Amino acid sequence: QNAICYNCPPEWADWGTQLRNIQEATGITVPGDNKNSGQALASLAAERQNPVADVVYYGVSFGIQAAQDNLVTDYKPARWDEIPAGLKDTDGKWFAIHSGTLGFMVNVDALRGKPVPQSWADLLKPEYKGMIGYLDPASAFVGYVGAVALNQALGGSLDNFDPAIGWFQQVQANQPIVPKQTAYARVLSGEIPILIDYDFNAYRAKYKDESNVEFVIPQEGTISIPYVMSLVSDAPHADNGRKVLDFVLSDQGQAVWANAFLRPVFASAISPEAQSRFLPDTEYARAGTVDYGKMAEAQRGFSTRYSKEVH
Amino acid sequence: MSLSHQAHQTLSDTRHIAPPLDAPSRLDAGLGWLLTLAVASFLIGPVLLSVLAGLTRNYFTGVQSGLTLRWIGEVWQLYSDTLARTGIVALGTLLICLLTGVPLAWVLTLHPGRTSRILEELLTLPVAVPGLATALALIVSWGTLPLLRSSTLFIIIGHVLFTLPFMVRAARASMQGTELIQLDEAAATLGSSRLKRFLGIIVPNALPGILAGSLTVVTLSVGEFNLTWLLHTPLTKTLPVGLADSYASMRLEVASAYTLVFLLMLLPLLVGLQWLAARTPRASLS
Amino acid sequence: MTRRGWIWFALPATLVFLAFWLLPMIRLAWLGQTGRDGGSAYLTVLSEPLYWRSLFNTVLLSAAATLATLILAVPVARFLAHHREFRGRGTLIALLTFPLAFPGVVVGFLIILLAGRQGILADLTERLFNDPVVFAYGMAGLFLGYLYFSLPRAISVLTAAAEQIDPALPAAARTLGANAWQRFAHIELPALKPALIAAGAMSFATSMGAFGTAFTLATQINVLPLTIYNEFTNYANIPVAAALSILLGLITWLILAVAHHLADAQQGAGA
Amino acid sequence: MTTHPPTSITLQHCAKTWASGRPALQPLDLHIPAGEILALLGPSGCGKTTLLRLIAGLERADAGSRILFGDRDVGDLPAERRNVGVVFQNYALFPNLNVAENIAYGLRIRGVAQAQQRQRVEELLALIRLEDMARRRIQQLSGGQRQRVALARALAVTPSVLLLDEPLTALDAKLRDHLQTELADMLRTLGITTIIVTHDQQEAMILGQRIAVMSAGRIEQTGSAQDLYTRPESAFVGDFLGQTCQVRGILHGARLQAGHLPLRFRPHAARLEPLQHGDLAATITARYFLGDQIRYTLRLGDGQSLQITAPPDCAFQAGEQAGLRILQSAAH
Amino acid sequence: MTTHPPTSITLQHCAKTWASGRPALQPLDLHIPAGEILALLGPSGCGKTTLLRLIAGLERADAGSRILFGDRDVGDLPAERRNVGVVFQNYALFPNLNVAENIAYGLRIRGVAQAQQRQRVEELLALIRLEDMARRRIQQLSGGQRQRVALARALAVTPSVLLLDEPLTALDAKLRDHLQTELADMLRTLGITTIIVTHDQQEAMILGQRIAVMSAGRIEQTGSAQDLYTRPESAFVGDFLGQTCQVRGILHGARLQAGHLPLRFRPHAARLEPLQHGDLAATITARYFLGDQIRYTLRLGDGQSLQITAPPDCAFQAGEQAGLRILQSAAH
Ligand SMILES: Nc1ncnc2c1ncn2[C@@H]1O[C@H](COP(=O)(O)OP(=O)(O)OP(=O)(O)O)[C@@H](O)[C@H]1O
Ligand SMILES: Nc1ncnc2c1ncn2[C@@H]1O[C@H](COP(=O)(O)OP(=O)(O)OP(=O)(O)O)[C@@H](O)[C@H]1O
Ligand SMILES: [Mg+2]
Ligand SMILES: [Mg+2]
Repeated sequence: QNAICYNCPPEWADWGTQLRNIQEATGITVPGDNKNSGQALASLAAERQNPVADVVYYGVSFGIQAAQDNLVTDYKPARWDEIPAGLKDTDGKWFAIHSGTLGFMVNVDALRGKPVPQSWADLLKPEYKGMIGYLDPASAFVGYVGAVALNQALGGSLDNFDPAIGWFQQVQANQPIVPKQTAYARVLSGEIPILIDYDFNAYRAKYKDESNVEFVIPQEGTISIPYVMSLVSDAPHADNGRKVLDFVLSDQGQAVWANAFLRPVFASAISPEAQSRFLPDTEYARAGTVDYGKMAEAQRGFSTRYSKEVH
Repeated sequence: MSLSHQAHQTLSDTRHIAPPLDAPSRLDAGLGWLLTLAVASFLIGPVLLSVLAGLTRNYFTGVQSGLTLRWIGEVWQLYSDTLARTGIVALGTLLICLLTGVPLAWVLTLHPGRTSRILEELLTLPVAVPGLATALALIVSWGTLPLLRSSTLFIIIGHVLFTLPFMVRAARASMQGTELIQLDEAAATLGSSRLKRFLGIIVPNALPGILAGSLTVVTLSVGEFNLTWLLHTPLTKTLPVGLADSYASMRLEVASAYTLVFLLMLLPLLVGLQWLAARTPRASLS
Repeated sequence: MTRRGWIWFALPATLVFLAFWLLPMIRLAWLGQTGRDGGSAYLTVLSEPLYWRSLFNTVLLSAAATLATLILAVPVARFLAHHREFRGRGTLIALLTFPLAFPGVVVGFLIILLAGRQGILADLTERLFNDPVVFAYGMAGLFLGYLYFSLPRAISVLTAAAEQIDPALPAAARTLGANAWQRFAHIELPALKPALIAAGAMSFATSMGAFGTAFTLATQINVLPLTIYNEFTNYANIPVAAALSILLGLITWLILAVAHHLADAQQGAGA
Repeated sequence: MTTHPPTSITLQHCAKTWASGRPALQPLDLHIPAGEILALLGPSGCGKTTLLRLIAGLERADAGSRILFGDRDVGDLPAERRNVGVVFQNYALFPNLNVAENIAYGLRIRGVAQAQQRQRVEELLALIRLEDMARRRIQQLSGGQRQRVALARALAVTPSVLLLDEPLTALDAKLRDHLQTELADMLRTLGITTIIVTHDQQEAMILGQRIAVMSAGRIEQTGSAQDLYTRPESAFVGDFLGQTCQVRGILHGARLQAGHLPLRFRPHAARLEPLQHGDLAATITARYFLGDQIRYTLRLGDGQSLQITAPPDCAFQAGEQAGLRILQSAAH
Repeated sequence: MTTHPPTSITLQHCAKTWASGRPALQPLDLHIPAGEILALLGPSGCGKTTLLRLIAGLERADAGSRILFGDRDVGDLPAERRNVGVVFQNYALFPNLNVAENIAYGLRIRGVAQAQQRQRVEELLALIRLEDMARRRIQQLSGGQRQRVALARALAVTPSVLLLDEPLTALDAKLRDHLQTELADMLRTLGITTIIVTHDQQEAMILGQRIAVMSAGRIEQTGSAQDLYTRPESAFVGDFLGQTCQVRGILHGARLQAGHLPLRFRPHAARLEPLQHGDLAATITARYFLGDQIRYTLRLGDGQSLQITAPPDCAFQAGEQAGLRILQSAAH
């Protein structure tokens, strides 16, 4: 009994526990998969004739893209109606399962006494030279989210990426490390003291891995991003896939996300204990949303521009 | 030729015998020695670091945090399936390489003409051309076949393309020259059929090369990443793919421990290759 | 007459190669012809400075790494060839060739351990100068990585070649009055030339295609393999990925062909 | 020892052209009576090995050629079905098999019973006097021992024809000298129709009952050693079978007179006499003592230079004048 | 051609021990007068090359050894400062340089002006008669041509001593025969003190004005070819310089009588006579006609077997009985 999920990395968002729960509850084995959202989408496109995957997990804009390209098919799981509008495709080609907020994940020890940066502007200070990392905005989805968040915060819009591009050009002076894939472990090891990343990663480092890691929501603001799942068109094990999708939306499934410091799509799943570990809501007030459909459309243009103008 | 072998027993020489006058000068030997050591430490230093990191409780704090096998245990738990799969892929690759490569090597030896040169040149293209391109080509043309794409065989095919030239070259090295051809002819005049000659005379006498080729094939397959990274599916992860995963998402210690496991897997292969390399000149046909 | 009938033995390998490499490659080349927006992806690739820069980086880096590899490998090979019997020689050679089989990802990881932020080098310089030296993630790190996987192969090829040099040649030069440097420059180096070309070609080709190392080092420089990977995985832009792959393959193959031609010319003079 | 009754070999209009179009053998006819030992002698590259390979079936002759063993046309049979015994120049012994296994190989292939194989191998080991080396690896044999094992392997299958390609060339001079007569004895005892290829005239003379001299893909002359040496039909044969000297002169009875005809003779067919006794006056420019003979370099009155040999007791020294006398001219 | 006045070579108590402790040369003394050509003859592995390398400065002699060129002690000079010309066994021509560049190499190293280099190379090319091959690559030369280029390269720097290590061994028999006398002539014209290493007795006899026979790191005997052949001081020297036969018998004056002493003689020092004229009755078991001689295998009455040679006109056939007469015994 298998189901293949693209981009369900055991080390990200605690998919490891989730996959284990799925196995226990449904008997379906889902192997972990370390793609990122973009890779998952690309693989679906490459395998259109002969899909390998049954379900896929990715950032919302990839879901929109996949739906447009007909790589995924509609499925409305049991609790479909409870999902807030705007966090699901009307046909059911994608729907959110949880979301995360972008900010700074800071390994305080690795700062070697320097203050914890509080704003996008702080990161441009020379004292953080060699300490900043962000995922490649031109290729990794998290990187793109960072760019959008920063752009919004600095007064840009999805039609105008000038502020973000300007910031990236300036930050080059600080010689950032730009990995192509998750770099969670590198923050922990201190290799990247400051990483632009999601809150849940930072909390995981802080509470699960017990490192001296802080999460910072920058003063200028940021955005939250829903992560969504879809059933792949012509999935080889479509039935198993549906069961998996049902499960991640179940109370049991949603609780896993909350315990992994993500905001589950059903807020009721958050236990008070889990809630206490998040930054206070006043901080989260600075996290906005954007038009995810438009964000998806703008990605390619931004990537091209970034590749051309930032080095 | 006896003019020649000016070996230099000088290093271990304690007897009072003058060094040969045509020995390389002290300076030459000294500099060479230093540089060789420097290069060796560049190559081996990081390996040692990695081994150490894989056994250290907390590499960030250093060795004083104590040594542990915990990380290796964790690797075993998380990635033991990749170890087994890597073994299967390597053996499958080897089998196909043996069945196709050795006969081909023999034909190329017999017909050392233009066509053979072109064929051999073509065959080495998957090595010369970056693995990504080969993998892409495989995916776009054979990836559409149901079952094949998600099976281990798909990865084996990729590995065969990449390792076959090495098998052919190594086997040919043992067949080179006219000696084996003459053995074949001798066997023919004694009444032996083609298949019997191939199995009874050619293969046994090309064995050193075939062995060396086999070890090379297995070694390359075990370490292959460029192709595998694109060819694998979540169900067909091999060791290097797992390594890349762990480098990205695991603690440094776990990644190091995983590397350590990989090195342990490679070690017997490399030792075998060394041993063969040292032996082959003597094992060559007389 | 005895040879003709063997031809069938070549069939399995030839079929495997045709079916799984040549035809797919042709297919891939054809895909590059059918761009996303209707136009040929080859045109897109050729008209886009981004790709040119990526190509330029790749070639430059590979060439530099190759050159450095040869410069380091020659003295090592000479040393090993001149000293055939000393205790620990086998171990030394094993150490020098052990990394031969490391995949690019491992090499990348090792370079991070060496020159990354947590690397031994950073640690040392931090302690000594209070200013950690870190260069794993840039051009320098990639260069080091390429050097790392090229050296073992170059050393084994060159050592074999150096051992092949007839010791009577330098001895003859000696009786004619040549000093150590003259013997090296006039006799040894020319004798090593074919091996230098072969080792250089090998190092260059591997560097051109090296994906794992760059992937792990997460470097900011775009080398062509990474560009291809990005096109394929992040944008699912298969035509451009195909076109770039074909381009990279062609260039690598071309440079190798030139090198082989040079080596053959050398050999030809020798035959 | 079981042997077949010997077969004659007949080549009719036998030719070979390489794929490149270059001819290796001109159409040639050759008949070797059953049981004869023929030595094929010729310079390197003249096509000796090629001819042998045609007979063995390792190479296919041009269309129109006929190769008969007795009166059976074998031209279309591949090597594995001709039943020829071949001893290759470098012996081509199988290094993965030991001495006994090498000898038994042909029998094994033919599915001969184990016991019979063993018996036959023992017979052959006795013949080549290597009884106690049955289990030796090939690499542990000396050159001469290998040569004999190769012969035994070829004989094991009781071939109708035995072909030897330069069987002694791979050995060093002293050993070669010794084995020549030994091999000659053994072959004469066996009585199989045999062809021995060689480029060494002494070897041909010792081993061959008859000699065929080849040159550039052609058979120049066939006959006994003495025939060929004393009555060569061409300058090529004469030169190839031994040194020849040449002076311009005419032989009148036993006396030489200065003249313009080139006169050819063997170096030992000349004699140095005191000046007044010789036919031609010669200055000795060099004298090399070689043990069993002395080699003289002479300059004749008209400036011609030549080398002759004399018995080791010849006392003429370099710088002296002597009379040259030619005892017998080579008839060509 | 510029040449230095020749230098004598003197070895005093010259020995060589390998690092392993194995002796290569026992302490030996040898004097080669200025201008002499000495042939160093001995079986493989006896230390000939080692001795040559000591003199060339490529190997260092054991402490206490002295090597003098004239009266200058060169023992501590490295090869590049001894000014010796060496022709290596396989010539060791530089494959990356053409013929002219090879010959000029020593001059180039010495910084001789281009024009002078060119002139000297031309002189030498003329000497070795390869004027039109100056631009050829080494790989395009035949063995004999290579040998001459190697000689020219060694001569270019006007060495005080010329050392040749088996200069003809790499060539095939016919060519070797031809070049032996040519090289001998050339060396005698040059007048340089020369040592030629060889393991071929004919080569030593033709090339050397004097021969030193070596065995196992020792010089056994030194003398002219005729001396060594006819008056060997040891069985080794006698055997090494030519075939010997042995019968049990005693020579009384010129007559042989059956006896128990082993009597040794050269194969050509025996003669076959009609049975009643010979000293010992012999059965001819085989007769091989070899052109300039006939080889007979004989069996004597007591079962001894031996091979002798006879002139080509000897008429005894295999199977016949003859009388064996020994003309002269080898005196050892
Ligand atoms: N397979 C081949 N294809 C083309 N030419 C060949 C082939 N084999 C031999 N030759 C050429 O044919 C000629 C005759 O070759 P062959 O081997 O019969 O000579 P040979 O008399 O045996 O000489 P050797 O004494 O050197 O062995 C030579 O010029 C050789 O180069
Ligand atoms: N560098 C060396 N170290 C140790 N032993 C050596 C060395 N070179 C030669 N020998 C040994 O010393 C002995 C004499 O060698 P040498 O080369 O002088 O012999 P040779 O008379 O020239 O023989 P050949 O005729 O085979 O060339 C041989 O037994 C040889 O194996
Ligand atoms: Mg031949
Ligand atoms: Mg020698």
